Amino acid sequence: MIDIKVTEAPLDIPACINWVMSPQSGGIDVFIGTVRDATQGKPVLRLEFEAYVPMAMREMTKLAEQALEKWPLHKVLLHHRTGVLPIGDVPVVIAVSAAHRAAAFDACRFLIDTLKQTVPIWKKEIFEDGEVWVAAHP
Amino acid sequence: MIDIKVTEAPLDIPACINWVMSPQSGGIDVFIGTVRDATQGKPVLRLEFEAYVPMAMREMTKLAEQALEKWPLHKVLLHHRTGVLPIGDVPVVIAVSAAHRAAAFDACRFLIDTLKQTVPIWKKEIFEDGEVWVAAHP
Amino acid sequence: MKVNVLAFGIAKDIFGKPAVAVEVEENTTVATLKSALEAQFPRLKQLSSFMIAVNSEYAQADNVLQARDEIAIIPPVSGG
Amino acid sequence: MKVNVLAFGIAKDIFGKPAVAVEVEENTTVATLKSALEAQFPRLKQLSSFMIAVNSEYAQADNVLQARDEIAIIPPVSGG
Repeated sequence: MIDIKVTEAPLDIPACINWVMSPQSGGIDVFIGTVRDATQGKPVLRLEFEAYVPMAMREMTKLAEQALEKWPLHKVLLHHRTGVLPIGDVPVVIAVSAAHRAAAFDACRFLIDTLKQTVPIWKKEIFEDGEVWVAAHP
Repeated sequence: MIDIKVTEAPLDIPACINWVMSPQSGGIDVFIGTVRDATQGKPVLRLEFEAYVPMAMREMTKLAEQALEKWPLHKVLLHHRTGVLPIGDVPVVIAVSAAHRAAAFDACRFLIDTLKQTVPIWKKEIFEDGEVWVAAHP
Repeated sequence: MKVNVLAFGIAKDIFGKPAVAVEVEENTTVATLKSALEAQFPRLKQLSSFMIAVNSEYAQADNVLQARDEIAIIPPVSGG
Repeated sequence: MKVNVLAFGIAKDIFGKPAVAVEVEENTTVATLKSALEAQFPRLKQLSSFMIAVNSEYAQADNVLQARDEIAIIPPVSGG
């Protein structure tokens, strides 16, 4: 089972965890991305996330399907937030349940690593003295 | 920073996650152990966890310290529950925050793998027709 | 034919708006559209890379565009 | 001297109680205590293994026991 969301609303971490729990599962791995107060030593004021929503939903669904093919998982959840996020806020939650923990860990890591490479969502770092779209330039 | 708990009370997952969050962190990995309804295909009714509490606290603290030495982490939390747990309940929560996700994933996995090998906590599986202390016999 | 190209992230900043209309030949490929966009917006050449999505899927260089396709320019992604 | 050995998990079931008092020589080692326990409770030999903890730390076979130590038998752990 797959649950995908791209939303401007705050992500509900306890609800995400409840959703992936199941009586067949022995282990759940949850990755929570948080807005860090600095990047490469430079203070960050806030982040802004923009998504091409229908395509992001599609790419996230593909990733979840790939994970379900590669590992014996029960449930896979990927939620990503858009809009302006202050330091400490949560842009992404990925949660995976499985009978055994190795599959949950491996799948969760695959999902966040691949999400960052393929899902059409863009992050702008806002500094005291300007702003930068992350990864845009070489 | 380290937070260790061995308790008969239900584990509070949102409180665990809040505790590890910090403005310096970019990634949090959380492992949640849950009581599975079967082991090797045989239905399980419930689990019972017993701990040698002072030693378990000490061993869990050592593990957290080892993780903090091995990886650049911000906060490490290990909570383990004791007593009778029904299917779906949560015996263990491990949460780790770090600036970058690789350290959080690696440390979280090290912590649960090593906890299962060294921390003096014992699990009894209760079946329809009997009960077994896990791993006691070859 | 005219195709409408949606833009996100830095591409929206480069276009100065969330979409541009581009005049292309019938049966234009994705590769030709990319060149046309680079000619019209030279700052696109400074990006690490950019992709074209057609109907919410990453498109290959030799994909042929249809007038009714939803086309988007996808600069390097950075979610998560 | 008499040492009190705390038991947990299957060791508590084998002892039939949460602790047993064992009479040992002065300066007894952990290895000797393990043998004494196995002699008194032969079912311990069927375990995958068991360790002795002294004052809440895993003890080595040649550690010497003191009368005031807190001693525990640690059957194979299975937390998490």
